[in-house]
Parts: sequence; structure tokens; C-alpha cells
Amino acid sequence: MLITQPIKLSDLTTRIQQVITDAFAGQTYWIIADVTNHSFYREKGYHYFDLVEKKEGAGDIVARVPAMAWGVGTTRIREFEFVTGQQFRNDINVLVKVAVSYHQIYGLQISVQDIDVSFTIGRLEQQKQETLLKLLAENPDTIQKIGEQYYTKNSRLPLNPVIQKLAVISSNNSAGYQDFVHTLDNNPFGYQFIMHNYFTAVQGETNAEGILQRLIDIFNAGIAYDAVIIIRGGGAQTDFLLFDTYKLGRAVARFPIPVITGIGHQKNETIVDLMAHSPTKTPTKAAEFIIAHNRGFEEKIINLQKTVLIKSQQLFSTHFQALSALNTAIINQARTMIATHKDELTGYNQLVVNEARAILYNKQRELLAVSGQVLSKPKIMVANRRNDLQNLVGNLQAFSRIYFQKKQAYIAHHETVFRLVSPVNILKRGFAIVYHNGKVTASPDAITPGSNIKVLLTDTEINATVIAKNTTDGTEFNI
Amino acid sequence: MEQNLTYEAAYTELKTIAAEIENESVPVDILAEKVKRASFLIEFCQKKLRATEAEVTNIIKQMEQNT
Amino acid sequence: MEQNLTYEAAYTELKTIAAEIENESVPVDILAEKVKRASFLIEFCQKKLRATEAEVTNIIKQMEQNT
Amino acid sequence: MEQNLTYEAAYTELKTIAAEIENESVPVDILAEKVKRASFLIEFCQKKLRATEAEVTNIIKQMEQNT
Amino acid sequence: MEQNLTYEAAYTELKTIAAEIENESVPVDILAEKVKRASFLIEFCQKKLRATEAEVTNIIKQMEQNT
Amino acid sequence: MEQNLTYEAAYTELKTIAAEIENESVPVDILAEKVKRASFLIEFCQKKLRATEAEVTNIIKQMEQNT
Amino acid sequence: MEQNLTYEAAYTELKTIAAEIENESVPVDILAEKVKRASFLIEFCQKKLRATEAEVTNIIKQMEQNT
Repeated sequence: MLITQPIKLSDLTTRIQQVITDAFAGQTYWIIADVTNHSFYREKGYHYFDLVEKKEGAGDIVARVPAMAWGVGTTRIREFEFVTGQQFRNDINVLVKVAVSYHQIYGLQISVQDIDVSFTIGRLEQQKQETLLKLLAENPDTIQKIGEQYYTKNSRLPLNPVIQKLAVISSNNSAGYQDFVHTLDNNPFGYQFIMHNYFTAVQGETNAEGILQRLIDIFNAGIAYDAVIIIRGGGAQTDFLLFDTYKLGRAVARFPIPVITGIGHQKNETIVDLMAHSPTKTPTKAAEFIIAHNRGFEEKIINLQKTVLIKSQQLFSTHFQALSALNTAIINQARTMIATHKDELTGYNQLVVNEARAILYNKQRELLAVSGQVLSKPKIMVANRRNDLQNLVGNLQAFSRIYFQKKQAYIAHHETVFRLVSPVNILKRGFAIVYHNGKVTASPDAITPGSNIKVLLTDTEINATVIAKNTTDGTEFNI
Repeated sequence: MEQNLTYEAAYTELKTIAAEIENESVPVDILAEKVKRASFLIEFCQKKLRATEAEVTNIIKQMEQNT
Repeated sequence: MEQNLTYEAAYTELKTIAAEIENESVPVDILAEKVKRASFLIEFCQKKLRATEAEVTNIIKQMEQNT
Repeated sequence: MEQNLTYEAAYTELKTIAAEIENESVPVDILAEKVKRASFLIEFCQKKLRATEAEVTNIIKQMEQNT
Repeated sequence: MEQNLTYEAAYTELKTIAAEIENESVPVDILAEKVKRASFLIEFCQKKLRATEAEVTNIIKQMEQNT
Repeated sequence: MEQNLTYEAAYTELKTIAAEIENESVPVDILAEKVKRASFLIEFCQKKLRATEAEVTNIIKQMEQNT
Repeated sequence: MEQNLTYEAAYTELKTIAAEIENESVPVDILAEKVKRASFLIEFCQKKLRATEAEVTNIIKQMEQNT
């Protein structure tokens, strides 16, 4: 048995301390680890916890180191909680800056110098986005995203004109609740509200179930609330994570009464805010929103009142004007009508006067024309007749002259003929007339030789006796 | 002279004698007689004509004076 | 003078006489008589015309005085 | 003067006479008579016209006083 | 004056008379009568108009006092 | 005053009368009567309007006191 | 009167009245009545905004008695 000279424990711890100090003094390390066994002593400002590394996929612990935070570390943690809204507690994954030291009593110690806010924010944000994606994927009927905006069944509910009957989910007597109630009660317009309180814890991720239950209670109450108000009562600006849970988000999205939130989150909106009907920043803001909404309604009503007033006054004015216009029109038209008729009468008067005179004048002219005709023509007629008579006398004279000339001519013609055939003329031409027994004869038969005949030649009478008688052929004078 | 002989009767008889002489062979023994008659008739007509003409001329002269 | 003789009738008779003389349908024996008749008719017509003229002139004078 | 003679009737008769005289269809025998009738009608019409004129003028005077 | 004569009736009659006189279809015989009638109608209408005018003016005065 | 006359009825009648007078379809004989009626209707309408206005003003006053 | 009048119903009625008055489809005869109704609705809403339900019912009863 090899027994070396025993040394005092303190010697050993001093040596351990010496080695560790030599190795780690003045050095810090950024490490990623999970927090377990956390406890916080508010009075001292000490955080005690273990940093563990778990095997990926499984839950097996690969490494574990006890850690603590105080002084600067505690300050940084407080800042972390404020900024991220994430409480420093078990089961959170953090990026911390640590220093390694050894204490002779408490042993190996890792003290937190700083904590990386953005690492955790990133992680939380990642979780939140995953939850939102899941909500969208699994509830396509009730939740949609258009652009950057989420639309849910709840957000699509119409708000009643007046929000007066309220179901309030909050933690009992929290500062936020007080603020909310105070703001409502002291509204400057004197609006009255009916508030039913549905108290529950609104911090700590596990209390999501509580809020869910209160929503169910509200639904089951069967009261026609105008809105459900979810407000978070003041205190530490930490632990909003329950409002980012899938369950609560889905419940709010599907709730049949408009949900108004006032969770008090200063930075990003929680999933509940995104799913709710009307998210506001704080309980006071939620109350102000409700008052403004009601005021909006009252203003609309007052506007309608004004419209009614102004319009009815305008109506009166219009009607008065119309009446006045009609009055004027009737007066003017009646006067115009009378004036027109007067003019027309005057016109007719003039017409009758002028035309009657014109008629008389025309008749006079006509009469003169006709009488002129009657008077001038007879003289011409008499003169014509006289001419006719004169012509006739002339004719008579001429005709008688011609008449006598013709008659003379006829007689002269006969005279000529008789002169030609007169025996005197025949004898003159050498012919002789033979008388036998005292008678003129043309026949030689009765005359025989020895007969006594008398021959007349021109103006001489010859008495003779016939000696001989011979016949001639008588062709001597044939022509 | 015949008492009631008119111009018209005389002139007709004259025209008949003229026609007879013109168309027929009047025996010489009555030719002279006929010619004698014709001569008488011609003279009668001429006298009547002249008398009438004188009368008519006279009347017409008066008419012209009146017109 | 004939009682009921009108100007128109007289004038017509005159024209007939003239025509008769013109176409020698008046025997010489009554020619003078016809011409005498014509003379009478002419005188009648002229008198009638003169009378009418005088009357018309008179009426017109009176009218002109009235006008 | 005829009792019931109107201006229109008188004027119509006058125009008929005037037309007859114009186309010389009035026998000379009644020409004077026609002219006499025309003279009467003209006088009648003128009297009537003058009377009407006087009456109208009178009425018009009254009308003008009323206007 | 006719008992039941209205302005409209009087005015219509007046227009008819005026038209008749205008196109000279009124015989001279009744011209004076027509002018007389027209004169009466014009006077009637004028009286009626004046009365109406007075009445209307009166009503209007009252209206203006009320307005 | 007519018992059941409404403003609307009165106003409609008034407009009808105005239109009638405007296009001169009102006989002169009843013009005065029509103007009288119009006068009555205008007065009626104005009274009614004033009454309504007073009533409305009263309501408004009450409302303003309540607000 | 209306026990169960809601804001919604009151607002809708009020809008209808305002629109009617705005486009002048309200006869003057019932304008006052309409304005009165509007006044009632506004008062109702305002009272209801400021009082609890029990109180409101009571107020409405009083309003109805006043009407």
C-alpha cells in the first residue's frame, strides 16, 4: 500500500485552486447551454443553477456544471429578461459568457459575466415563427395570412357599434387590471360599462391552460358580451411566452366574440395579439380603444343628428325659397297675362279700325272702277254703231253701182247677139232672101222655071221670073 | 208699149229669144220678127235700168247727206 | 214710222238689204223701193243713236254732279 | 229706291251691267236704260259706303276714347 | 250687355270678327254692325281685364303684406 | 280653411296653378280666382312650414340641452 | 314602446331618417315627426351609453310617457 504523506484538505484545495487559477484566471468563455435547477435569491441578487449540455435529439445529459450569477451577472440577466420578455429560468437555452473559478468551500464555480440577448431573441423568434406556421398550416379555415397581416375568424368578427358588456380575462388585482378598470370608469364621456371578471394567472407558460379555461367559461356563460378583454397585469416585463403558445393562439383565433388584448408587450406582438380582433399595447390602451370606439359611435350619431338638423333647416329654406319663387312667378305671370291680353285687345282694336277703313276704301275704289267702265263704254258703243251705219251706207252705194253695171252688161251682151243675127246684117254680107208666093222660102222645090219670085238684096227688092233650075251638089259651103 | 211689162219679164223673154236663136235654126221669116221683138225688149230694159239708177242714186245721195 | 221697230231689227234689215243688193238677188223692179227702205232704216238708226247718246250723256252729267 | 237692296246685290248687278256693256252685248235699244240702272246702283252703293263710313268712324271714335 | 258672356267667349268672337274683317269677307252691309260688335266686345274684355287686374293686384298686395 | 289639406297637396296644387298661369292656359275669367287660390295655398304652406320649423327648432333645442 | 331597441337598430333607423331628409324625400308634413323620432333615437343611444340596462329601461319608460 502506497501511502503518500497525507496533506491537509486545504492544501489540496489550495493546489486545485492554484491550478485552476493558473489555467483560467482572467479568461472568459462564451458557451451555449441549458439552464436547470435554477433558483433566485431576490434579496441577495444571486442566481444559482446548473448549465447542462444535452445530447442532440435525445434528452441525455452530456455535461453539467453548476453556475451562478451575481453582481454584474445578475444585472445582465435582469436586462436580458427585460429585453427578451423571457424569464431566466429552467429549460431555457442561453448563450452566456462565463468565467471559471474554484472556491475552497463551494468548489468549482462558473460565474455568468454576460448573457447574449440576441441569441435568445433569435431562438424565441424562431419558435414563434414555427408556431405561427403551424397555426396557419393546421387551421386554414380560421387563420389566413395576407401580406404581413394575419386574418382570423375572430379578427373578422364585426364589432358591435357600442362595446359595453365586457368579459375581462386578467389576473386578480393586477396593476394592469386596475389601470383598465380605472380608465374605463373615469372615461370623460360618462359611458357606463358592464364588466365580468374572469381572473386567472396570466404569467408562466403553464398558465396558458388557465386562460384557455377562462375563454371556455366565457363562451359557456352564454352572455352576449360585446368583447373579451385579455389584459396582463403589470409587474415584471417578463414571461409573455404563454401568449405565444399554439393552443392559446388557436383558441383566440377561433373565439366567437371579438377579443381585445392589452398584454403590455412593448416590442413584438405576441401570437395572441396577432390572432385577436383588436390588439393594443397596454390595458390602458385597451380601455382607451373601447372608449374611442364608443365615442366614434356617439360621434356618428351626433353627426347624423347634425345632418338631420342642417338638412331640415336647409329643407325649410329650400321650401321657403320655392314658395317665394312660386309666389313671384304667379304674380309676374298673372300680370304678364293681363298685359298680354291688354296688348292683344289693343291690337285687335287697331286691326278692326284699320281694316274696316281699308275695306271701305277698297270698296270705294272698286265702285269707281266699275262706274268708270259703265260710263265710258256706252259712248264708244254709240260711236261704233254710228260707224257701222256709215259703212253700211257706203256699202249700199258701192253695191248699187256694181249692181247697175252688171245689169247693163247683161243687156249689152244680148244686144250684141241680136245685132249679129239680124237679117239686115245677113243681107249686107251678100245673102239674099227669096220670096215665093209672097212668102220667104228656103226650099227650092216649089220654084219652077217660069215662077215669079221676089229677091231681097240689102235695101233693094228685085222682082224676077225663074228661067232655069239646076241642082248643085251643095258642098261648096261645107266647112 | 205693153202696159204691165216688168224689167224681170222683159229680161226673161230676152234671154229666151237669145237661147232660141242660139240653139235652133230660126226660119228667116220669123227671125226678123224675133229680132224686132228683142230690139224692143232691150230698149225697154235699158230705159227701166236708167230710170231706176237715177232714182237710187238720188236716194243714196240723200242718205249720205244725212249720215 | 213703224211703231215697234228696234235699232237691232232695223240694223239687221239694213244688213240684209245690203247683202241682197250685193248678190243681186233684188229684182230691178223693186230695187228703188228697197233702197228707199234702207234709207228709212238708216235714218231711224241714226235718230235712235243720237237719242241714246244724248240720254247717256245726260245721265253721266248728273252722276258727275253727284260724285 | 228699292226697299231691300243690299250693297252686295247692288254691286253684283253693277258688275254684271259693266260686263255686258264691256263686251257690247247690250242692245242699243236698252243701253240708256242700263246706264240709268248702273247710275242708280252706283249712287246707291256710294251712299251706302258713305253711310257705313260715317257709322264706322263714329264707332271708332268711341273705341278710341275707350282705349 | 249680355248676361253670361265670358271673357274667353268674347275674346274668341272678337278674334273671329277681326279675322273676317282682315280677309275682307264682311259684306259692307253688315260691316258697321260687325265693327259695333267688335267695339262692344273690346270694351267688354277691357272692363273684364281691368276688373281682373284690380282683383289680382289686391290679392298680390295682401300676399306681400303676409310675406 | 280646408280640413285635411297637407303641405304636399297644397304645394302640388300651387305648382299646377303656377304652370297653368305660365303657359296661359287659365282663362282670364278665372285668373283672379286662381291667383286667390294660389295666395291661399302659399299662405297655408308658409304657415305650415313656419309651424314645422318652430316644432323642429324646439326639438333641436331640447336635444342640445340634453347633449 | 320599443323595449328591445338596440344600438344597431337605432343607428340604422337614424341613418335612414338622415338619408331621407338629406335627399328631401320627407314630406314637410311629417318632417317634424321624423326629426322628433331622430331626436328620440339619439337620446336613447346617448342615455343607454351612459346608463346601465336597468336604468335605461326605466328612462325609456319615462321618455315614452313624455312623448
